[in-house]
Amino acid sequence: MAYRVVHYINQFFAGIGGEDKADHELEVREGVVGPGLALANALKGEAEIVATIICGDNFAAMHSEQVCAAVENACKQYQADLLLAGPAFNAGRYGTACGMVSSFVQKNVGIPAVTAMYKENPGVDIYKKDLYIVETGDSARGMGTAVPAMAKLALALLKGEQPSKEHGYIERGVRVNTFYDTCGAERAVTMLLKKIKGEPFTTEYPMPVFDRVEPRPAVKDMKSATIALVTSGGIVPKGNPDHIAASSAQNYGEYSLSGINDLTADKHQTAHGGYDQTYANQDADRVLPVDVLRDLEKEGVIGKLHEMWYATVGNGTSVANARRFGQEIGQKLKDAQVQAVILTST
Amino acid sequence: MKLELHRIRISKLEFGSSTGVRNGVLTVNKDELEKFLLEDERLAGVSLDVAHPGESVRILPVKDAVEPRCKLSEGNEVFPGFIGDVDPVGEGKTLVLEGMAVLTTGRLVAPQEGIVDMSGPGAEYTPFSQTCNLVVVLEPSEEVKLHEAESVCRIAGLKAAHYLASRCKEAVLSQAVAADTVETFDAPALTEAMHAYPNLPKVAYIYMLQSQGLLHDTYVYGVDAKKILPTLISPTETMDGAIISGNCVSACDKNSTYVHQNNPVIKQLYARHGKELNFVGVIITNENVTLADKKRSSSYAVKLARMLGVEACVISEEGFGNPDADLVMNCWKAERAGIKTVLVTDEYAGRDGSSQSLADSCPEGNACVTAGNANMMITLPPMEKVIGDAPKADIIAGGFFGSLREDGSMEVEIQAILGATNELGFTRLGAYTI
Amino acid sequence: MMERRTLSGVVMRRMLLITNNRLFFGLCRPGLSVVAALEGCNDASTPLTSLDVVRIARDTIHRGWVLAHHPLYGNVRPRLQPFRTILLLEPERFVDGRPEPDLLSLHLISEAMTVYESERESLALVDAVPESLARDCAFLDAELMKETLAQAGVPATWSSDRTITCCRGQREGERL
Amino acid sequence: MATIVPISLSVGANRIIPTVSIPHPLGNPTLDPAAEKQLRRHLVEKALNALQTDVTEQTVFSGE
Repeated sequence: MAYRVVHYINQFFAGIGGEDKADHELEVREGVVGPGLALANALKGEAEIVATIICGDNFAAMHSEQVCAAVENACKQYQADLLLAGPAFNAGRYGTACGMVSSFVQKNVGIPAVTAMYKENPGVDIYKKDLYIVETGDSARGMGTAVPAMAKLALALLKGEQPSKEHGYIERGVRVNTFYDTCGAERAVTMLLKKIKGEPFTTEYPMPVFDRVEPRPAVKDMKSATIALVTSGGIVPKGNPDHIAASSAQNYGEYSLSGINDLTADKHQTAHGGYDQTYANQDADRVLPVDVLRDLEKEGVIGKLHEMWYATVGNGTSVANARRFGQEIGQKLKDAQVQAVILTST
Repeated sequence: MKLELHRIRISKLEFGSSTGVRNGVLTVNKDELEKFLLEDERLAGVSLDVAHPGESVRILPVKDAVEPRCKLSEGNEVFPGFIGDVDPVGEGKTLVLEGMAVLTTGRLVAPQEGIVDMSGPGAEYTPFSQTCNLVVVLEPSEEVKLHEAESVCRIAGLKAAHYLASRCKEAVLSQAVAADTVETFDAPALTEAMHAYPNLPKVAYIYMLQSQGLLHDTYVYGVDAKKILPTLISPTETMDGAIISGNCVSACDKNSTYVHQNNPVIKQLYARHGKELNFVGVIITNENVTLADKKRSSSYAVKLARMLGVEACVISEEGFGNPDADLVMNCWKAERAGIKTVLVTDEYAGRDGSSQSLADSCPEGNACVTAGNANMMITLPPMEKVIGDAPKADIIAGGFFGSLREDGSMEVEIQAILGATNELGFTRLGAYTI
Repeated sequence: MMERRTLSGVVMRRMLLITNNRLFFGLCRPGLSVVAALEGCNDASTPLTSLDVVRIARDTIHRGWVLAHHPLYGNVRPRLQPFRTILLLEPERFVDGRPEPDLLSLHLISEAMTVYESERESLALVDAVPESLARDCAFLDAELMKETLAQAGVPATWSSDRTITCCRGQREGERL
Repeated sequence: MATIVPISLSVGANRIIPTVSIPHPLGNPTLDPAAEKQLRRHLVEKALNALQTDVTEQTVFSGE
């Protein structure tokens, strides 16, 4: 008897509309809708999509409890054995919604869930620890590869198999125990012999390693250069609008400096959990030197202080996240023709 | 130094009128052994029990596991400094009752841990579900303080193990009973060892011993390891009980005396000795709490490795947190001295497996074997029989140990199971990233 | 390690014992300040958590104080050991008048914070621990600090039973 | 700009300016505001100077 699957998609993939319909209220329809058809075919009759949940991305973001509860009820009502969500490609809110409902259902309904999105979708870092996310291209052009991969992974989970790298999911960074063929001592001596002979070996626990980058040439004309401020010291507007975590940060913030000549206790604070916050909260210039750079800008020593500053919290941040933040921020500064960056850290 | 291990395979334990072995069955005179142990008046009570693989039995909290051994040849006895005098061991002939262990249990300190399940899912995670176990339940007398209570229980385990082996000694010497296997281990003088196998890489083993304090100690020839400077020890000395455990925390990654007697790294290095490598020595070092001791011991141990002129080392750890710093120091100091290393450790990656596994790291630590995530949860079904001191309700209730379900089953981290993530690589458990 | 060489000769290096273990609250030695990690400062005050003790030590290390021992002594299990005690030594290295943080202390205390923060929700709390467990944990915590205190010239005068006998006296607790 | 230079070196930074202290890298609360801002300016100027200096390897700009 075929497994029963419920599929979650947003307003766009349900053909209701684009951004204009992002407030579309959650509805449940029998059978397949949109990409559900291709997914159903890819499941080759071993599983069938019994219902499709359609929800606008804004509606999902604004009413998360209600949406999760509705998805939970739909899964129970249709006795779902698994939830499929997406694929969301590089659509940020859609990816986050897919991750939200998938991890909620796994925890509260106790059935597996599979979603799929581009590796830089914000939903990845939030939910990759909880569930399997198939890696897709950054646009719907990748549907042809995403659908069969989702189906294959879904069937593996339904059959209780342990997914492997071939299923193409994004590494979750979760350590799982297993019984190897040989005891740890034997594996150690074997690894040592390979290391001695210079043969390749795979460590069982990778320790963080930092790569090196080529130094950039000196700034020739500082008087007309645009300088940007970036910090891992956690300086953010009061209230930490982007909820950057005090440790193991999963995101960074981008904030405007227009009209700001000095950081003040009433408007700026630190979100960093790794040091005594008293002094940075009194005067955030002690971590992000906005006041001095504004003076230098007025005196013509530098061309311009870039109007945006970027901040994250460097406290137990994973190397992978830190590298991704750096690449994204670097690209944005390059696009904004910034010549040089002052990086401050605590 | 040459040592022969004469192993008698034990497949069953029975209580009987006299202690001895015949056809793989060890009979034990219960009264005689209980009386012998009670000679130490610091013990108020001793009771013995047996448990065999596959039975519905749980033993808890296990303090130590010891393999019964005694010398067949002249010279000092096994467990120097406790049973034997303090002269060197590791030579001649030693009798081993293989396939069995003495497990000591009894409540010393509130945190109850050290589970051995003889069947069910828990059995997979402890080597002692595969041995016939003589369980010695110890009850220190009331007025004995914790320090003395710990040493009384430790010594009782060694006494019981030595008693069992020595009761079989006559039969073996008179050839009434033949050893099932005899294995010879050679540990030549350094001058000879250095020239043997010139084309094979010279390898040493840096053997870290837990040494943080009460209930976290290890003894070498009776000396508390926190008081030693790193030193050389012959692998054959470890087979005669030169290193014994006084460590009860954590059950999963402490080295019981049994594991010190049967060190898997030494076993592997011997197995490839003369074929793929030249195993030239064992360096023991400690894991003290003060930073000055950590710096001193790690530098001293690496200096000994350099004096031996080895090309590579296996480094094994015992414990988590504090010892991670020693492991990392030993690693990067050896690598920077040009000595290649492989680290053997375990992980505390949280119940969801997504926390940082080690409390320290260094880029030089690029070759690591781990014995798995100790925080992994497991459900242990109720057992028909519990030997030892079942955990108190309030301890269980506080979730400090695990959570007890109405049907009597227990949900615990494998951290509470004896030897589950042993950092000498004794078992096949490991971990990988999904 | 304990004496600081100055022009005028050897000076006992000031020490700070940060702890939420009541067994230490009465300990007093010249040059040793005991920082009782308590919420409020009367007898009804509740001990702070082990995470708080590590955090106070971290902020103090940022100001140049040096760890005498590894903060994760005792095969740490935040879920099972509610008590934490950290001994710090007066700053030793100064750069134009300001104490320079000690690199090893900085590294170890930030690793310790990572371990404690990863178990933030399941910390054993001093007052929530059953009496039998609390008594043994407090005693073990003190035992495991014995070696460090001895090397720091603070012989711990507690007998091997479960209480610490120490001299009553004004506690030079430095309120942090 | 960071207080703990060895950490900046280990993560691969190429131009490094040592700063005051972890909780207040570009300040010193014990100084009066004007003096503190002067200290901050001095450090930022060192950073601008480093940006205008060609380097071929990881370099710590610690001179006065």
